[in-house]
Amino acid sequence: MILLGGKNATEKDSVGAVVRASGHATLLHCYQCGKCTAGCPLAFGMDYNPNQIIRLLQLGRMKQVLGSRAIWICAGCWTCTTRCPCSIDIARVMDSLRVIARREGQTAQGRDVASFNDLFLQSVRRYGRVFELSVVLGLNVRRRRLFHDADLGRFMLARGKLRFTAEKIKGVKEVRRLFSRQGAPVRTRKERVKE
Amino acid sequence: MSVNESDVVTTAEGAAWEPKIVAFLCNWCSYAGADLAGVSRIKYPANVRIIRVPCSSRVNPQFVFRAFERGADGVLVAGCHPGDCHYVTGNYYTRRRLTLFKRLLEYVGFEPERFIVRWVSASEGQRFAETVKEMVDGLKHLGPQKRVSRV
Amino acid sequence: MPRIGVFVCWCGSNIGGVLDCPAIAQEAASFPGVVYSTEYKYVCSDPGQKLIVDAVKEHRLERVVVASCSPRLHEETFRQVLRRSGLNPYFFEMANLREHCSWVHPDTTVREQAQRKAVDLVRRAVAKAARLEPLFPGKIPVVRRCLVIGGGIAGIQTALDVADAGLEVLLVEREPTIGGNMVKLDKTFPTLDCSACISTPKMVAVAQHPNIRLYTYAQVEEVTGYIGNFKARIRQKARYVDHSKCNGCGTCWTRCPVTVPDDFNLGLGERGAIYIPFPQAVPNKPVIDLEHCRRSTRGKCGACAKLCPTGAIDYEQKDEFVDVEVGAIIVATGYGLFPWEKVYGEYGYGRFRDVITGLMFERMVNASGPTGGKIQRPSSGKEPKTVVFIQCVGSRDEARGKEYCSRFCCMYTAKHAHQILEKIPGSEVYVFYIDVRTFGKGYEEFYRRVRDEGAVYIRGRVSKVYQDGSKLIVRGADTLLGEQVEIAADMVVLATGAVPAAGAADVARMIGIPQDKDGFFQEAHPKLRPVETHTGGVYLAGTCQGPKDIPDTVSQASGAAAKVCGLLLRDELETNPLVSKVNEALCTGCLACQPVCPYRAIQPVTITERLPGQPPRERVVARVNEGLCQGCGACTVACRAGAIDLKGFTNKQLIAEVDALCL
Amino acid sequence: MKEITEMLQQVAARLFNEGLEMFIGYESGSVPAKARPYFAAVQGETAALVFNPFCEHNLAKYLVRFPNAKTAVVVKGCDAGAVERLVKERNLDRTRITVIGVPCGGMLARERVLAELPQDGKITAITDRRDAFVFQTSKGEHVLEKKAFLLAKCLICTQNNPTGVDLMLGKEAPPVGETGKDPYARVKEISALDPPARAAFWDRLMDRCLRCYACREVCPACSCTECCFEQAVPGWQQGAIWLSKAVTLPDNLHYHVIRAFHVAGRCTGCGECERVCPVRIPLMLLNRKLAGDIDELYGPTPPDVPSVLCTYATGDRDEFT
Amino acid sequence: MKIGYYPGCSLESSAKEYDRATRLVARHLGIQLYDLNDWNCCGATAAHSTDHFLAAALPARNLMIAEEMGLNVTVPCAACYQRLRLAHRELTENEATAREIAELLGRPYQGKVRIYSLLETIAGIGLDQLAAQVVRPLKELKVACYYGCLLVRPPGTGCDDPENPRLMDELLLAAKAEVLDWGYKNECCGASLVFSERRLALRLIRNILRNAVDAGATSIACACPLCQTNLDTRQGQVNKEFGTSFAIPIFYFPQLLGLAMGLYPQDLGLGKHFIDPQRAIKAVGG
Repeated sequence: MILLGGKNATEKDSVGAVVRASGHATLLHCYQCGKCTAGCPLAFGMDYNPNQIIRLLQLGRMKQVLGSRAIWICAGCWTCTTRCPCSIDIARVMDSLRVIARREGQTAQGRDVASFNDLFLQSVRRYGRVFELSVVLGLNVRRRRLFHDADLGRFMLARGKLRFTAEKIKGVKEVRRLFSRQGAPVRTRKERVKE
Repeated sequence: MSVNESDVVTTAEGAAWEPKIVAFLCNWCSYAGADLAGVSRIKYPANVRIIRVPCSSRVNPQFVFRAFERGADGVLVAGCHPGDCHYVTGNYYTRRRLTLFKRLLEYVGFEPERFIVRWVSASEGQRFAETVKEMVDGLKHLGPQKRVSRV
Repeated sequence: MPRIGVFVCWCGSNIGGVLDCPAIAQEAASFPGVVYSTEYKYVCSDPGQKLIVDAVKEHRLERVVVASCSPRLHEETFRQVLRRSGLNPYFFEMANLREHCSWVHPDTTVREQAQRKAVDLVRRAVAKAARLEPLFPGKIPVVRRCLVIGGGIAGIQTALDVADAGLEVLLVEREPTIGGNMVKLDKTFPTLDCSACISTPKMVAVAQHPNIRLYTYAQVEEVTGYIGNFKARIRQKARYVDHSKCNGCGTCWTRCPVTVPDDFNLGLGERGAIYIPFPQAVPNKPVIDLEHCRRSTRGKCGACAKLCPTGAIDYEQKDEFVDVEVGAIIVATGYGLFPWEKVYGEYGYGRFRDVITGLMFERMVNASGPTGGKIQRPSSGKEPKTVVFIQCVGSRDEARGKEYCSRFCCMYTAKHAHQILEKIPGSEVYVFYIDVRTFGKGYEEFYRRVRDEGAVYIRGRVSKVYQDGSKLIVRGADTLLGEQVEIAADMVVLATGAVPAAGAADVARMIGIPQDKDGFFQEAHPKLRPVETHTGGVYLAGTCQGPKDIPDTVSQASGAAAKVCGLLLRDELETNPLVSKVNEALCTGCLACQPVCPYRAIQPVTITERLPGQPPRERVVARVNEGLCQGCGACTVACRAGAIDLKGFTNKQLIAEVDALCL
Repeated sequence: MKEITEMLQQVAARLFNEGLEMFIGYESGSVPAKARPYFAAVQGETAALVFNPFCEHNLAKYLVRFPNAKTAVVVKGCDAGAVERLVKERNLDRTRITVIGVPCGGMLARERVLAELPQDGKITAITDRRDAFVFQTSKGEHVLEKKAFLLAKCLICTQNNPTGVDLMLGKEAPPVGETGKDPYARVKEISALDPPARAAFWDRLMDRCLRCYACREVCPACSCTECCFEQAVPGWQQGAIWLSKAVTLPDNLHYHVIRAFHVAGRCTGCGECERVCPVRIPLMLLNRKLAGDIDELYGPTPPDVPSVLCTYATGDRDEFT
Repeated sequence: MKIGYYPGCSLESSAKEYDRATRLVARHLGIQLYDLNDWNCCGATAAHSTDHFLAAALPARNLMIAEEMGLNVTVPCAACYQRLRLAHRELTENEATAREIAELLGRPYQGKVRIYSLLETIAGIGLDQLAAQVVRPLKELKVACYYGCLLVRPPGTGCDDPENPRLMDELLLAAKAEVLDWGYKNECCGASLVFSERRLALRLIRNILRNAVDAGATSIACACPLCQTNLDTRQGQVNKEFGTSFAIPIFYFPQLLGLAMGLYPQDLGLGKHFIDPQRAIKAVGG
């Protein structure tokens, strides 16, 4: 049961954050035509269809949205954004929702996605470029399934496609500076301790 | 209804007997529907002879009886579907009149297939053709109407 | 027996490719009355037509039969040929050899049958031709005056248009002022211009127009006659105020000691027993509501009479009748609102004061309305913070309401949502809808704008509204999410659908125009004759024909006006000669024919019969008004004696046709 | 019976005093157990008026013959509708007519009565005893059970007390018709036959029609000034010739079917057509068939409508789709 | 033609052959690629899913480098391409973000750099020019050109029509390949999910492969290292998951152009594919 009206509408404010983060005031334009869902390659794996995510946002159902699996399933293919008749950048809304969910620690439904993103960015932060092997292995370690995709690993290795050493760029300090901003997502252990 | 070889009635001259149908069609719907059958080249048996009336409510039951007396084997009256009458209400009267008249004709011994009333709109060329086909089949099955025919 | 000429047309190969046209022509030559018979490639072509003209002259033909295509196609063409040949155009009959024969029986296997059929069809045409009579369209003079029934925006627009064309207009309105529903509205969607600001100038224009005679507080009680020549009786209800003396100073209505709920404001405000409905009323002169007037309820008061500086108050005034003659009638009786209180118990049957209708909201939000434009809960007078709109109340509800869509509710609801969000900061607006229909120019954009402003649209129908303390709990569902929704609201506004105005059935009966299944007046054709009725000279404008918004209403009103101008700017009308006629000698006056006529063309008249050897005797017979008759012939069958016959389709002709076909 | 007769004579006398010009009633026939229409034009002729169970004629149609006279007419329950029908269709000026109602205990089938009564007995008095008529004859008293001696139409009668009359004589009569008797029983039997058998049934009857038009003349619903089947219009303005006057089976059938159709919904059920038919064609079988269908399909017709065929309902049963 | 070259992380490791083929073909066509000095990772999906600022800031540094070098940039990786284009837009449209990045990096971005996909860069020399270089027409090659998501979406940053991209088709037509019209050329392959939600991603891959095969393709051409790796290396897993038997070689389009221009398959890195492209190459006489 969705309760609305008066004090029931408090969640509505946090939706404003999504709207602002998505750089759009157009969420309210959505008239629920469903074209985003119709074209979504991953709708089959979602608990709420993309149009329902927008609908829930219109009704101010932020908790429900952040707790959904759909926002993590979104692969960011931009099909929805491309075709939306109301010019809503749904893909970016999904991005924003992931950002907020991560900030608020609501990543239960998208643990692996969030982990992957963290590992990826940590790698970038450390080296300036991504060190694929460390990201993949890191993910496997976190998920306690060391030999996941091991077949591919072997193949890559055989073709000389995997690097074993990370290449640190010269300007890595500059890159780290980009990460140093207040509220930035990836912290070194040191920084975390400091906080 | 199909016709078996043995059902085919032959006339004195030996030619296969063909039923003769007089059809009263209202100008706005059914006559136009028959025109549409023509425009659409929908084939139907050549047994029907059409008389144009402005409205099915112009059809006096006496015309029907007259046709039978003159040797018609079947009579068809067709008008706009109830509610669609060009003259607003005409076919509602037709419906009452001809419902009673048809029941009366059957009561005095006419077979139901002899007298048919159908609603055929201007867009129902196919329905008109099918109605004629059905009637011809039915009448072939019954044979010639000789009871009140004076010919 | 008249001299008949038969012309068989090949229509190229359309007929000639299937039927043996020369053989048909040859056989036709032997039919009774036929003195000339020929065939030609294309009879409808110029040389073909000339062939007829020449043959008429050469063979002194008196009747012409063309055996070609459908009369629905070329009957008129050939009638003109006869006219050119100097014959009465109705001395013409067609046999339909193309649509009814060659095109449907093209196969060689049935060629012989088709040929026989074609000959039968020509014989039928000849038999009818032999019995044709000359027919002459009648001429009827036209009264250059138009009656407009209803003084809403439709009636106003149509009256102004007709009057501007130089024709006289009588505008009859049953309320004390013209303006109708539109003048009650606050703003109009999607432009948000003030409804009164754009309609009151038109009302004033009506009052001042030299060609318009305005009857307010009046009703048309009787209509007789036919296109070009209607007679109408107008009842001028007693106002108890002599408008010829009243100068509209307003002393009386500001000092009346009585207060009654004000129907113009749908009970949201009050007025006196002597009142004008609203400040810009036209005419701006009061009427007395005698039912509530203290002088009539308690026998003493007379305050208004004492105060009136011009002595205009006349408690003894009586209803008066005005008989008028008009050439055309435009019906613009408008709409009423669906009586939701009688039907929707789940919305409270009108028990909850904070459940109001859209029209009440219009009055409430109107600066000149009872709250001075302040949106407030009727129960407490406080400003509502959460407002729920429920669309399709009465509309799109086959079970208890109306099957149809009322068309304008989506948009007025969007407008209301906008007004709430604009006037009440921090307010929440929820709109329950089934579909949102924004068909007009700028409408979708407006709808989008309202959503941008924060109106939350919820797809689903509200199932129940109930009072919970000071709140109204609205229980609905979001069908897009598949979840139930419950809203604690301060006010609920129902988008009640449109129904025909009260009394529409009486108007229909009085004028003799049919109503559709929902009681709206039936247009002659839904696409191609939307402002005409089946009765000649009677036209429709506005919502009396079906729900529509203001732009559509005004367009239709102008359309009806154009039709009336086209009719009345002629000197006389030509009547269709294919009409019924009564043989008074045979008519017994049973009048079985009268009720079956959809056009009320048959009326009883008393004639004096002078039979040889008997004293003159008065008796009643039926008479057909040729101006009204449309020639359906339903009456001819109702007449057992055969006294009433249809010209062009006479009993004699039809019997001859039956006989000829069966030969 | 005697008191009604006396009342009739008194009323007639009074009416003549009040300016009546014609009184249509019954007198005794020239043979036993028979009555016949009686036209009293002056005061002195009223003594011949009678009423007894042989007054089966419906006198209403005679009114049409006196369009300009102040006329009184005697009606039984089954005749009253005829006056109403004629007035409704403007054949009569109701203001000139005084309708005098008599209570009816049923009419007797003359042949059966004669067979029951002694050959040479003269009927001196008839008394209605609800279930039977008691005949006093010169040879004694005879009780004739109504169930056995009434006319068939009286056995299915539902209205033996006239309505809409100006003057009602005597007490209201108790019901005559047998309860539970289906008026359409015979119609249903015929309908149950197959078409050829039905055709044979009717052909046998219609074949003997003489086209004497008695059925039409007596019928209160057949009120056309000129019947469509007999229009005598000069040649040059001749309208339609609907039907040949030849007495052939097709023409006879045409005549009777169309006549039945013309009176459909207007037939008052008086049964006079059948009574006057010289060749005993059971014409009421046609009228009753239509009455049954009308009842089944359309129910009662509103009183302000001329007939069932002059109105419609959009929801009428549609057997033609 | 001189142009800055931003290979991106993948082309350094898992998509080495793409890098090699690109450089060879560019040289052959007279396009001089200048690697951006000390470029960094664009942040890819991880950045924009995690922090909007980083998503703009990481590519910004690369754009500044290009601007300093006075070059426009060509990007072979679709993901990098989209990130760079979006960052460019963010930096030129959102003043606050631009200022913040400039402060952190100590220099501003002027917005002079134009970012091109490799497709655009190669097409930029002219299809006639390209056709003139073809010595070994790819006549027998039935190829489905696969664009995926990020090259063409969102509209405004894409390099071609988002619903019916044609650039790669045109290039391969110039190389006389038989280019097929098919429905999945712009569908998502799920690369960003393949590590975290593999089963979902495999289904997307299966759909694309099936549609290509149904259209009659014997090979697929890509312009993205993520797409290629995903479609190529995951075929085994797809077959296992869905009981299919796909074995369709997935080329980088410069590999095919290189073949057509007579370059050695080995040099083009054709030996590094999971699905052996031998049959397809033989068919074109390579």
